[in-house]
Amino acid sequence: AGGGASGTVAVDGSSTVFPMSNAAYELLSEESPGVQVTVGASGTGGGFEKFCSGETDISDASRPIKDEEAEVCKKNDVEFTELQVATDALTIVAHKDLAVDCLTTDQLIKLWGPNSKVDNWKQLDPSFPDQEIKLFGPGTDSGTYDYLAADVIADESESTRKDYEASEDDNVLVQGVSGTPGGTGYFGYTYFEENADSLKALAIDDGDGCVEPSAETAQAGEYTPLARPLFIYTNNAKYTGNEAVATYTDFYIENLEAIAEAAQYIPLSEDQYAETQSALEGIGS
Amino acid sequence: MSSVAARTARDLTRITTGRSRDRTPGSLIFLGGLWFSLFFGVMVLIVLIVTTAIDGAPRFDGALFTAYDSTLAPERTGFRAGILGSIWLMFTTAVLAVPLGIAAALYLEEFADNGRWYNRFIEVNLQNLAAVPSVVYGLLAVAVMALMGFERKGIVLGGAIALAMLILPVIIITTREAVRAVPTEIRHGSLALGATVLQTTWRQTLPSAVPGIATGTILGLSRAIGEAAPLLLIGLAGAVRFDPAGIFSPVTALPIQIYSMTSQSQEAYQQAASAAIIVLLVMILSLNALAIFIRNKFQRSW
Amino acid sequence: MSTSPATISASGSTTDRVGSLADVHEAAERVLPDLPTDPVMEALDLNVYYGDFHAVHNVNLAFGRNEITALIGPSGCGKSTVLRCLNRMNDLVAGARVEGEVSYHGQNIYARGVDPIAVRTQVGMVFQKPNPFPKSIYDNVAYGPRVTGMKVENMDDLVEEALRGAALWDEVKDKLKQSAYGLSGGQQQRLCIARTIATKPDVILMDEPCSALDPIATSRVEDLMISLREDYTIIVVTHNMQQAARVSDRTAFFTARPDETTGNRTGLLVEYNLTSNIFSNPNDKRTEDYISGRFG
Amino acid sequence: MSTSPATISASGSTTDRVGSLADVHEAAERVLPDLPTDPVMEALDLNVYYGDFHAVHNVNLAFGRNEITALIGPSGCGKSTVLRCLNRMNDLVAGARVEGEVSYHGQNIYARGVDPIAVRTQVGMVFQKPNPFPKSIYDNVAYGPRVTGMKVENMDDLVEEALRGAALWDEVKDKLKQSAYGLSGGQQQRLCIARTIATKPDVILMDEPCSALDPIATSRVEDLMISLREDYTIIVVTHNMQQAARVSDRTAFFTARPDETTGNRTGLLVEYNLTSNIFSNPNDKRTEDYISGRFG
Amino acid sequence: MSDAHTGAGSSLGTGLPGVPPDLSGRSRPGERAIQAVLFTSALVSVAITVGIVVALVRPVVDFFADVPFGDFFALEGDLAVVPLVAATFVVTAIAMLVAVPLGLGAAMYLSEYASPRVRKVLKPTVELLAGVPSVVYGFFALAFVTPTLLQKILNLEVGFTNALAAGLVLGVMIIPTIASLAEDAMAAVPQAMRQGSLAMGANRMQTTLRVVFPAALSGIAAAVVLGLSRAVGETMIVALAAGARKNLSIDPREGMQTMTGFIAQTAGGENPVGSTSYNMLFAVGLLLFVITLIINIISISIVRRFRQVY
Ligand SMILES: Nc1ncnc2c1ncn2[C@@H]1O[C@H](COP(=O)(O)OP(=O)(O)OP(=O)(O)O)[C@@H](O)[C@H]1O
Ligand SMILES: Nc1ncnc2c1ncn2[C@@H]1O[C@H](COP(=O)(O)OP(=O)(O)OP(=O)(O)O)[C@@H](O)[C@H]1O
Ligand SMILES: [Mg+2]
Ligand SMILES: [Mg+2]
Ligand SMILES: O=P([O-])([O-])[O-]
Repeated sequence: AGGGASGTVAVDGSSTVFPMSNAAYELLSEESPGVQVTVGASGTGGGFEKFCSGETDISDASRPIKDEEAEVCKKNDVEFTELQVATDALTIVAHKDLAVDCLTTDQLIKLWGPNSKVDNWKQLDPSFPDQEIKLFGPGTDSGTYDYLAADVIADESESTRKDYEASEDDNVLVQGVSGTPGGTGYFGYTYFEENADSLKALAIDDGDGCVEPSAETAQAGEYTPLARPLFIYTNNAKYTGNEAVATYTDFYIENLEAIAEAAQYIPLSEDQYAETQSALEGIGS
Repeated sequence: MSSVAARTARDLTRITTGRSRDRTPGSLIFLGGLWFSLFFGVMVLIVLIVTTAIDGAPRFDGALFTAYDSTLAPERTGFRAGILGSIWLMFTTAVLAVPLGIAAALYLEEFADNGRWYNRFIEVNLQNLAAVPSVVYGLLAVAVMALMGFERKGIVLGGAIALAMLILPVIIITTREAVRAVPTEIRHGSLALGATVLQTTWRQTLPSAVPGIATGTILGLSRAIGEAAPLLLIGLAGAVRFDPAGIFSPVTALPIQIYSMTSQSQEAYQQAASAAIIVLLVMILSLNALAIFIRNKFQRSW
Repeated sequence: MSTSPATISASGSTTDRVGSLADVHEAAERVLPDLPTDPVMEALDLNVYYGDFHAVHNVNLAFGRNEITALIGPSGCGKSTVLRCLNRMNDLVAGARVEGEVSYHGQNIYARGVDPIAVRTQVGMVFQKPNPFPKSIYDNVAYGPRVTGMKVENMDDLVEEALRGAALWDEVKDKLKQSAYGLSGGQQQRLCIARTIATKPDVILMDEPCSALDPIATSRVEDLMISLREDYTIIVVTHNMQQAARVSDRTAFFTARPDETTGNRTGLLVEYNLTSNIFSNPNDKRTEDYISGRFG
Repeated sequence: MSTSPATISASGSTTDRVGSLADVHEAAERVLPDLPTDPVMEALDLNVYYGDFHAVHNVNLAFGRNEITALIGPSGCGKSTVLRCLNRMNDLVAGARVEGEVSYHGQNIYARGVDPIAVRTQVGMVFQKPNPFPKSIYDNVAYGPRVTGMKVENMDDLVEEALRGAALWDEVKDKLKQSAYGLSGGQQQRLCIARTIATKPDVILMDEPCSALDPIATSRVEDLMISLREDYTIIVVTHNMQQAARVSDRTAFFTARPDETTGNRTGLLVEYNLTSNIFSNPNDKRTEDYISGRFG
Repeated sequence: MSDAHTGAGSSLGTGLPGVPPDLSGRSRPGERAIQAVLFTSALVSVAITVGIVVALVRPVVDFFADVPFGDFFALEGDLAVVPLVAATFVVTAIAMLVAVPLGLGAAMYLSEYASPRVRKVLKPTVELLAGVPSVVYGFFALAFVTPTLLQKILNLEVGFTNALAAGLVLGVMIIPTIASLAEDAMAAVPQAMRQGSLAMGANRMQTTLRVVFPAALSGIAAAVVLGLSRAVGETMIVALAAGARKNLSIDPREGMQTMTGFIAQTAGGENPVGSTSYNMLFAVGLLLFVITLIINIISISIVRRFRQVY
C-alpha cells in the first residue's frame, strides 16, 4: 500500500486483538512511516462505545457487535464494516502446580456461574486437590467476558460471578494466575501461548473428551465451546476520508496471515479469508 | 540547700566518672532507632535501584532509546516515544505552569493584603490544592479537554494541562518561599527610596529569588515527569510508534510506557521496563541534582 | 597600662568622674529656641495599632528644620513605630493602623489622595542594619534616582555627589562597579546614607543607624549626621543615650506603660525637650531613671 | 512635673549629676580581696573559634566563690561565648571549638572523660530571653530534678523551695498547674531561675538576664541575684553597665579588636578588677571610653 | 517594565520655605495592569478548585439520576463503593504504620542529632524518596516486595497482588513527607528551649522527647495528617500492587481495589463520556476529593489552632 500516505489512525477495543493490531502497525510503519497509529486496549465493549461515538477509527473486537451497540453507531451516523481477522481459543489457565488438567463444560459453568460460591477445587470434583481457588478474569467490558458469560454460561443475566480479580489487561491476569497457587483464570489463546512456560492450560471436555486449546483444534472446530472469531470494525467514512485509515486497513487485511503469524494468532481458514477480503472491497462502494 | 563544701566533694567525682548520660543504654537504643528510621528509606531506595538495575541489565542498549515499542520483537522494544513524549510534556507543562505560578506567588507574597478575605481564601485554597490527589487532576483535565472541544485527549496538550495543574501549587509554594527569603530590609530599603512595590519586586526581590524559583520549578517538573496517574486518565496510549510533533500530537510518556509494560508477563518486557525505570530515575535524579546544585551554588544566604 | 586624664580629654569630657551625659552633650550644643518654630514635620495625636494591640498612644511631636531630633527610650516603647509613621513605612506592615495626623509642610501625609511613594521620596530612611542592595556600589546609589524617574543630567556626577555627601567617595571611588557587599559594615551604612541623599530628600529618618557598627564606624556616622544637618532635617532613633547626647539638638523620651487588664505595653511620649535639658535636668522621674541607667 | 533629688536617692546616687557609675556601685559593695582567693571556676588561656573565625582570644579569668562576676563589653566582643564555655554549652554550637582550659574545682571541664551533662548539672544557666518550657509552672521547675535523676523525697517541697528561692512562690502558688506561658516576662525569668536552682547547682551563669524585662521586673531580678549570692557563685553577662555596677563584686571588661587583614573582630579581655575599681578608676583607656559611653 | 512615573524628583531644595512639595497620588496605569495580571494568576488556583468541583459534580449528578444512593453506598455490587473505601483504609493504615514511626524517627535525628553539614546531605537524600515516581514504587512492590520479600523471605501466603505490599511501599513513599514536615516543625522550636533543657543537665534524648517533641506537636500532627492524605490519594502503587478486585476484607494478604486503584484501572479509556460506569468514576473521584479535602482542612486547622507562640 501507499508508502507516502500520512495521517493518524485511532484504534481501540479488544485487548485480545490488541497485539495483532499493534503488530500490523509495526509492520506497516516500516513501509509507510507517515501513518501514525495509536492502539488502545480498553476491551471490546469500551472500544465499541468509543467507536460508535466517533472517537476512534477502528475498533478491535473479540465478539461481534451487539445490537444495542450498533444502535448507538447508527444514531451517531457511524457506518462500519466488520472484518474477521483471526480465530481465538479462549483458554482456561491455571497455576502451573495445580493438579487439575481438564474441566468439563459443566464444571466450568459451575465454577464461573453468576451464583457460584465454589472456592475450593475439591468442590468441583472430589478427585481434585483440596486447594483454595483464586479467580482472575477480564472485566465486564471485555469481549472475552461477554463470550464466557453469554455464549458459554448462557445464563439469562448474561454475567459471571463477580468475586474475582478483574483486569482489562490480560497480562495482569497472566501474572496473577502464575503467581497465585490455586489460581485460575481465562483469556485469549495468544496470551497463553506467550506464557506457556509459566502457566498451564486446562483442556475442556464438551462431551467428546478433553480437548487442549491449540491452533489446530480451534481451526478444526474441535475446541468447543471456547473457539471464537476475532474482528476489527472499520468506520466506513474514515476509511474513505482518511488516507491513513485506508492504508492501515488495507495493509492489515493484505498481510493478515503474516501478521497473525508474527503475533502468534490462529490464522483464518481460506474461506474465512476470502470473506474478509470481499467485505473490505465492499467499503465505500 | 546543702552546704557548698559538701557539694564540692561530690562534684569531683560527679563530672569525671561514669559514662556520659548521652550514652546510657536507653539513649543508645533510642539513637539506634533514629538511625534505623533514617536509613530504612535510603536502604529501600538502594534495594530498589539495585534490583531494578540487575533486572534491566540485559537491556541497557541503544535500542532502549532509539526503538519504538514492539510487539513483534519484545527483546528489542524501546522507549523512544516515551522519552520524547515525556520531554515534550515537561516543556509544555513548564510553559503553562511556570509563568502562572510565579505570577501568582508574587501576587500573594508581595501585593496581597492578608487582611482581605479573598486573599486568605486563595491562601487556604492553595494549601488544599497541594494535597489533592493526582488522579483528581486527571479527571479535571479530562473535563477541561472536553470543554475545549478536543475529541482526542491523549495528546501533548491534554497531558500537559493535567500536569501543569498538578504542579502549579508546588511552583507557587516554592516561589513564595524563595521570595520570602529575600530579606525585608532589602524591600524596605527600596521602598524607602520611593520605589513602587512593583519596581521593588521587579528590580530587587525577583532577581534575588531567581535561584530559589529555579530550584522549585525544577523540583516541580521532576515530579511532573514521573507522574503516571493523571496521564492514564487523560488517555495517553501505551503503544505509540512515532515521535510527538507539536502540542496536538498523540503522545505517550515514559511512566505510562513503564506502566503498560510492568503488567506484561513476558520476561523481555519486564527487562525493558526495569531498564526504562533506571532511565526514568536517572532523569529525575539529574533534575534533583541540578536543583540542589543551583540551590547550593547560587542561593545567597543573607 | 593606665591612661592619663589628659589623653581622654581629646574627645570630650575631662572630668575624672566618668560618663556624665550632660557633659557629653556640651560639645554638640547649639543655641535653639525651646520649641521648633518652623517644624518640617509634626505628629499630632498620633496613635498606632498593630491589629488590636495599641502600640503607641497619643504622640505629639514637632521636628524642626535643619535640626537633629533623637527618639530614645527602652526597647519596645514604640520609637521605631513612630519613626515609620513619618514616611508611611508602616503602610507595609500588615495590620498596622495609624490614627491622628502627621503633617509635612502643613499637609497631612495620611490624608486621602496622598501618595505614600511621593512621601517617601521626600522623607528618606536609613535602617538599623545596613541594607545595601545586592548590586554594585554605583547601582546602589543610582537606584533611587532611577526608580523615582528623577531627571538626572549626569548620573555619574549625582552618584559622586551623593557619595561625597556621605563621606564615602574617597574610600570607594576606585571600586564603584564592585558589589556593595564587599564593604565593611560602617561603609555599607554610609552607602545607605548616600543612597538616601541621592534622591535629594527633605527629611532623613534613621533607625538606630549605628547599633550594628563598631566604635570607629559609629563616630564616622555621627560626624556625618552633624554635617548633614546643614542640608537636611534628621530624626534619629537610638538606644545609645550617649549618642543622643552627642549628636542631637532635641530629644524625645518614650517609655512603655503596661495596660492594667491585658498587660500589653503601650508606648507613650514622656518628655520632649532640648537635648541639653533632657540630660542635665529632666522633668520626669521616668526620664531620669532611664538616663541614669536604672532600667532599659 | 519635676521630681526632687531627694526622691531619686531612695535607690542609689544622690548627686544631681545623673548617673555616675562609681556612685551606683557603692550601695552593693563588699570588702573583697583584690583577686578571688579560692576560685570556683577559672578560664585559662581560653580561645574560642567558630569555624575559622577566632571569636575569643586568650582569656584568663577566675570566678570567686559566692561572688557575682559581671562580664561587660560592646556587642560581639565574646561575652556570651565565654559564658557558654563555662558549662560547655558551646558544645552545642556546630563548628565551635575551644582551646585552653576551664577549670572547675581544679578539674578541667574540657578534659577527656568529662561528661558535659554532668558539668551542666553543676553549672546552671539562665538566658537572655526567658525560655520556660511549654509546660505547667510546676513541671518547669520539676523538669531538672526529673531528668537528672536527682533523688527527691518530695517533689512538691522541692518545687516550693525553688520557687521561694526565686522569690516567685507567692505569685504562683495558686496556679502551679497552669502553663508557664501565662506569666509575665519578669515572672518567666524568675521561673527560669527557680528551674535552675531546683537542680541545686554550684554556679549559675546568666546571659543578660534582664535585658528583655521592664524596670520593675529588672530590679526584682537584681535583688534576687544579690540574695542568691549567699548560696551560689554567679557569673552574669550584661550590657547595662549600671546593672553591673549595682549587682556585681567583680567586673571583666571585654572588647573586640578587628584583625588587620581579614577585618574579623576577635574578642579579648581588657581589664578585670573589683567592680568599684573598674567604674571609678579604670586602668585602660578602652574601658574608660566604654563606660563613659563613647562607643558601644 | 517602565520606570516613567511622573516626576517624583526633588524640586525642593532641601527645605526651601514656602514651596510645599506635591504629595498627591500619581496614576500608574502600567502598575495597575500588571497587578491585575498577577491577581488573575493567583485566581487561577481558585478556578482550578472550582473546576474540580464542577467537573466532578456534574457527572455525579447524572450518576445518581440513574443509580440509587443505596447501590453506591453498598457493601457489594457492581456500583458499590464501600469495598473501595475499606480497601483504601486498609492500605493507608499499613502505610501509616510504616511511615509515622520511621518518618518521625528520621525527623528527630535530622533535627536534634545531625550536624548542619550532615543534615544538609541527609535531608535531600531522604526527600529523594518522595521524588521516585509512584509507578516505579508500584513496579518494585510487584517485582520485588511481593515475590521476594513477602513470599520467599518472609514466607507469607500472599497473592500476586495484595494490600500488604502496596501498603508497605506506600509507607516508604510517604516517609519523606512526614519526616520533612515534622523536621521543619521541630526545627522551628526555638534553640532557647533546647538550651534551657540541656543547661539543666538533661541529655539529648530527654530534650528531644520531653521538650522538643511536645513543643512541636502541632506541626508534627499536621505532618502526619498530610502524610495520611498523600497515602489516601496515591494511585499508581495501589493500581499496580494492591489488586483490581473489589474485596471487602481486612486481610492485608489479599488483593483489594482501592478508590484510586478503581479510578486508574477503570479509566483505561473504556468508559465513554456519559455512560454509567464513566460517571461512577467521577463519583468515586468526588468522594476521594472530599475525603482528602477534609483531611487537609483538619491538618490546616491543627496548625492554626495549636500553633505555638513560643
Ligand atoms: N509588625 C508588628 N506587628 C505587631 N507588633 C509590632 C510590630 N512591630 C512592632 N510591634 C510592637 O510594637 C511595640 C513597639 O515596637 P517598636 O519596634 O516601635 O519599639 P522600639 O521602641 O523601636 O523598640 P526597639 O528599641 O526594641 O527597637 C512593641 O511592643 C512591638 O512588639
Ligand atoms: N554560633 C556562632 N557561629 C558563628 N559565630 C558566632 C556564633 N555565636 C557568636 N558568634 C560570633 O562570635 C562573636 C562573639 O559573639 P558573642 O555572642 O559571644 O558576643 P557578645 O559579646 O555576647 O555580644 P552581644 O552583646 O551582642 O550578646 C561575634 O562576632 C559573633 O558574631
Ligand atoms: Mg526599634
Ligand atoms: Mg551575648
Ligand atoms: O479485551 P477483550 O478481547 O476481552 O474484549
